[in-house]
Amino acid sequence: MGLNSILFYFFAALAVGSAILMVTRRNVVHGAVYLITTLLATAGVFLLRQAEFLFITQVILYVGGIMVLFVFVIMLVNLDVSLLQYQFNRQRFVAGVLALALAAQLFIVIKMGKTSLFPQARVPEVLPKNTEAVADALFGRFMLPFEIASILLLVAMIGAVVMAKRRV
Amino acid sequence: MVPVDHYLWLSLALFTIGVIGVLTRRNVIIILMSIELILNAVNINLVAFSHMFGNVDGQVFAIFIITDAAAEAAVGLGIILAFFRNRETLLADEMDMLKW
Amino acid sequence: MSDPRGTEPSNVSSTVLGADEIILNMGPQHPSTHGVLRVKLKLDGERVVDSECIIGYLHRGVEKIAEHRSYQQFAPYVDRMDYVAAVSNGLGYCEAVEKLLGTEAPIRARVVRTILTELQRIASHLLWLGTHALDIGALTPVFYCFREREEILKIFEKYCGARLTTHAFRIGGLQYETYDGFEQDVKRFCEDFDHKIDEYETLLTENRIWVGRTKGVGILSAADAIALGVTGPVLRASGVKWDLRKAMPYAAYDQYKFEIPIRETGDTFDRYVVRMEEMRQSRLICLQAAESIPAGPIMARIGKVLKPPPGEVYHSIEAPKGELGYYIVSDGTTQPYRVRVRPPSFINLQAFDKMARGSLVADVVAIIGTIDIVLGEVDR
Amino acid sequence: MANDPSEKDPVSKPPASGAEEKPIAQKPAELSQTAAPADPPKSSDAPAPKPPAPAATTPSAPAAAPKAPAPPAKEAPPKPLPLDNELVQKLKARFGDAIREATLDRKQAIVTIAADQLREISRYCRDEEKFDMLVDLTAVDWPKRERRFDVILILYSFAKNERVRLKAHAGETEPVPSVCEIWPAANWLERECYDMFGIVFEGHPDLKRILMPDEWQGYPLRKDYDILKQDTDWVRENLGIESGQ
Amino acid sequence: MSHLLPPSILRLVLPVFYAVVIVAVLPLLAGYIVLVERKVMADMQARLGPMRVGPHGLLQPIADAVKLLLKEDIIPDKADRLLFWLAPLVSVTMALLAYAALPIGPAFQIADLNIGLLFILAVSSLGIYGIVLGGWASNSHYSLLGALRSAAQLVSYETAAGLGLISALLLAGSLSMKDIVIAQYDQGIWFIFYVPIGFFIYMVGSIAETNRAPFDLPEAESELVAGYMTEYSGFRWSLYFLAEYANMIIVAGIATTLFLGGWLRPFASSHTALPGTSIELLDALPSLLVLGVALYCFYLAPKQPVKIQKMVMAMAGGLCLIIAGVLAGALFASPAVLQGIHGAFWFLAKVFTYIYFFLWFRFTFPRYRFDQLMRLGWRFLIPLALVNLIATATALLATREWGGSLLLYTLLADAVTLAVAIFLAKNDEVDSAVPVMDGE
Repeated sequence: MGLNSILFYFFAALAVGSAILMVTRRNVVHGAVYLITTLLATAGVFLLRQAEFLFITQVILYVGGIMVLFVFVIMLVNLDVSLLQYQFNRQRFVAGVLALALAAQLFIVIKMGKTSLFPQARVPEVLPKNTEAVADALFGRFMLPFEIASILLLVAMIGAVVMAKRRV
Repeated sequence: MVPVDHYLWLSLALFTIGVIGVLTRRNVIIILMSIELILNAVNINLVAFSHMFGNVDGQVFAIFIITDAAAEAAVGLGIILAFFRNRETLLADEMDMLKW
Repeated sequence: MSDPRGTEPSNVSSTVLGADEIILNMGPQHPSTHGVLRVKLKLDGERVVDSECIIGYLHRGVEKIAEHRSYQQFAPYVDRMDYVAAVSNGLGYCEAVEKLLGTEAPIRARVVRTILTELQRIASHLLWLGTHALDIGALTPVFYCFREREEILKIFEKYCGARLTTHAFRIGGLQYETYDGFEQDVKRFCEDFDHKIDEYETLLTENRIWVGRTKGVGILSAADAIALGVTGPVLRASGVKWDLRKAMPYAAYDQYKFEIPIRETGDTFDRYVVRMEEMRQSRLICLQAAESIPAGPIMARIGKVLKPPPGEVYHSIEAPKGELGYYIVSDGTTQPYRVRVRPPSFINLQAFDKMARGSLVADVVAIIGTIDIVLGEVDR
Repeated sequence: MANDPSEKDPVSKPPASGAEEKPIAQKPAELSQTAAPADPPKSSDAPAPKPPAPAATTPSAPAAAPKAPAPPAKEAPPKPLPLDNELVQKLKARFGDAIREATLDRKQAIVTIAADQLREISRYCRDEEKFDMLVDLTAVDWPKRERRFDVILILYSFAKNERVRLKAHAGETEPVPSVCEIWPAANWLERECYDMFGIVFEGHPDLKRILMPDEWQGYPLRKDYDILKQDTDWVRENLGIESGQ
Repeated sequence: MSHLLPPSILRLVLPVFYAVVIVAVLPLLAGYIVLVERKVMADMQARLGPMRVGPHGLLQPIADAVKLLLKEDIIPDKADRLLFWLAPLVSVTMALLAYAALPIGPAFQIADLNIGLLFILAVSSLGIYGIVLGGWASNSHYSLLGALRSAAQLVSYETAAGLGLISALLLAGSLSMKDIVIAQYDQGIWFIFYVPIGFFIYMVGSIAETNRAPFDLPEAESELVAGYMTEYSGFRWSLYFLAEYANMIIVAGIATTLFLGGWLRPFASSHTALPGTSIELLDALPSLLVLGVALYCFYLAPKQPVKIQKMVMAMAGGLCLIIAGVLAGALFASPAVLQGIHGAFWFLAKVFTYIYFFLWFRFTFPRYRFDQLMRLGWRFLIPLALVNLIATATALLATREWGGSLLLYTLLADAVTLAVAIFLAKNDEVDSAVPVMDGE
């Protein structure tokens, strides 16, 4: 087991562990901290797969941007009472069973498809320089989706402002 | 070398945890965060396959997903703020009216 | 008064946006409440919805003490009220008792009193300027201001041996004759001081950030100012041309030429400009007075034991902070029957709520600074 | 007698007699006239300030032409004199018996009024007589009197450059009408009065202690307030010892 | 060193060595920056500053550090203990982690990542969690308000600063910190001359990002006591402090690398050797400078009042002498060694010059108010950065298409950007005349 594998399993364990903690914590701020840990661990996984640009995007945008927004809002709306209320809703058992059923399905699919479904593609040992490659793809073949995504962001921004503004 | 399916198992685990979070928690913010978790699980898949196939299309899609997550978070949190201001609660099962 | 931090007992974030409001306690231990003022702010985000000043942390019962001291014995106590303008306090008290006695200090004493009081006004304004700028985040002016204030305090020290709580005047005149070179010291200071004010102004007046932080902040209209009894530079910045030195001259003010600076808007910037200009005017008064101090005795003929005839008197002077009045009731004995101090800081502070409502937390600091309060005087 | 000025003065000798002092002080001629430089105003040597343009007052009544009260040129010894100027006449005409007495003490006008009419008279003074600023509001305790408190309002008129003092007698238990709505400045001043004397102002929006702690017992500026007893009570209750002295 | 150890091991050992050096030296460096700050402040305010501990207060930082470590560590009663404990660590860790990609010299770099710049930005943007979580965990209104302000401020100004950086990135064509410096060497010009407005934007943004005056609202002592640090004391507080100064060095390092030529000396591309030797004139400059400082120290040493102060002053002089010796010795060593040692000198010199501006601003300007800060960020800096970016890109394109001097085109671009800046500032003046009542 090389360094790469050790790191992968470390990150994987970290991600899953803190994800579990995240959905079970009573205190939302703690939940957010665990989610941040998960996201950082995932970023580590990206790095292991030589997706450096994605790693950075994950850290800057997800952790440094979106999660800051989350923490910000949590601080604004954190309620003491919410700590005393039931944290899980009434359909929690049914929901849990359903979720696990879904997981089992996926499990079987991956198990079955492990040999047949995925073509054992060759892994080129040296990938092209990642940032350039992503840029070429993003501003070349994926130009249209890129622009659409930017419009989506614009719409979301306006929507968020309208929603959060006290008196429109 | 870590086989590809291990990435899938990781992704599956995160996805399931996310789904459980969305379905069982009452706090809207936790639900929103669970959705982020689900999106993240998808990203792991995309990156794993991107690496396997040796091109960056998967990563580009992952970037789109992050963009989407940002948009979703902004609007979602905006709604939460607006809702909280009016009802002073964060519980999803009390969000039961269509307008106020 | 038990809880110095004064945060509400519940968790901090309990009602952050829920009720749209949080309660923030500033003081009594806070860097910019200038002593032990405690302000309870109700905030909506960072905007002030409501405010309440809680005072009395420095209450020493000065008015009660006065009833158990002879007229002369009480004089040093008044220095401890507005301790950054002790000379002005002393002037007001001495003149009030003199009026109660039906006498007056000799002209030489009055001129020296005028000089010292005007120097004290400059010193008080300098201290205000330094701390006010510090509150708004300009770290440097405070040291320049203290440098010049030091010169004034040196003059006080040479004159009467004390720097802060000087007890410079006595009922009936002065205790000490001026020292040799007093006029020269005053003149030298005044001549240097002119371009020192320019120095402060280059740091602040044209500074975009300073103007942005002070213009339009804490506006007090003239009508509000009068209704709230506000006096001094705060009133004049609101556009009311009223100064006791002109309206009801005391000491030797009617001999000298000076202007009463006023501004129109009544915001923090205007109060800044008014005080800066007042320093220049005070400098002019000092120059004129030091030019020709009349010769003569420095003490009026009053007995060693003061027994004012029964009756009452109200006398007020223009202290650096506003109208400082003494209402003294005599019952014919050696001790005042009642001494009431009209403290300008106390009454001006009442206008705080009016100015602060609707402003931001950062403005609250600017507004507290701009009223120029001294808690020793507010609480007495 | 450490503070006695003539005792310790090392430099200047106090003048031998009062007769000697006067001529020297005379030197600037106009100055000796301003012996009592404050009120009432002498428009000759002190330029009267312009009335504030946007004053808070309602339009002036035509009858209230500003005119200085006749100052009797009386020298020492200062003694309260009866006062009968235009303001007092107008007040008497309007409020009759509510104006109990008008005196001039050290050239300062004092009008003693009935406490229950305080608010009406105040409003009249502000609106009709242009006394637009409440300079001070305080009280004096005369425990031997039947109605022990003097509530004192010092008013100032920018237009006339003149002060007047309203004085109302109040008993220990009877409330005094609040003038908060006439002069917002009275808010804290009345609170202080309540805090120090225990005078209740009726109609005050938030009458509570201001300088003393909320749980304080007694009213410090009353003449019968015993600080020693207060102190002993406090230490007995809070520290469990007999005396703090 | 290269001949002592095989290169494969060296590749592992050297970064570890550098990391240890940075972690060990940084707190000391931060302490001395504080001393310099106090001395500069004292100078501007007509006073002396620390004079007691050591000659001219030279040992003050050590005394301060000892004091901080000995102070009582207070955790408020209702604080969230876990996060209260974690938050300063997050801050300081992220600040230190960013040093991994900072090229202090051509060889003195822990890791030359090909996304180096992004890495530094990403990691230092995580430092905000230390502030936000610490402010929240303290359970105090002042802390919470400080944390909220900090979050909003950082997110806003990071955008502006990032856009400012991109204008330089366009010219460099790489994200690797090392390559950026080499690009400046190759083009024979520091990028500040191509994109001065980009530099200005980054400077303002970086002051705001490090919470320094006039943008120090999250810790505005006259309003929020100490902002997010209000409830902290002793060691934890000093961690925040260390993080703040470490961040200052980081942003100064980024600015140095991108705009000021990194470790390159002035006129790095021109080589004029002294006659008869291979020593270049400009290379001799650092050792002469430090020698001057050393002599000054020796000159001052006998004037110190106390014997121990004389000794410390003489020791400081000796230290400078040693440094001067090393710098001079490098002149006669191989070019790689010369570059390495002098590179570190020039890099640090530029970093400290940049930091000096921070100090200067701090003692000159009053503090912005929060709405003014936001307005400046969103309505002045970000539009200006966008215009600057487009103008620079156009200039670059023009050079590529039509040929000619890039400097000429960028000058044109700068003129355009400047016009826009003036327009924006004028516009802002008109708006700010009306007191803004946001949220209503």
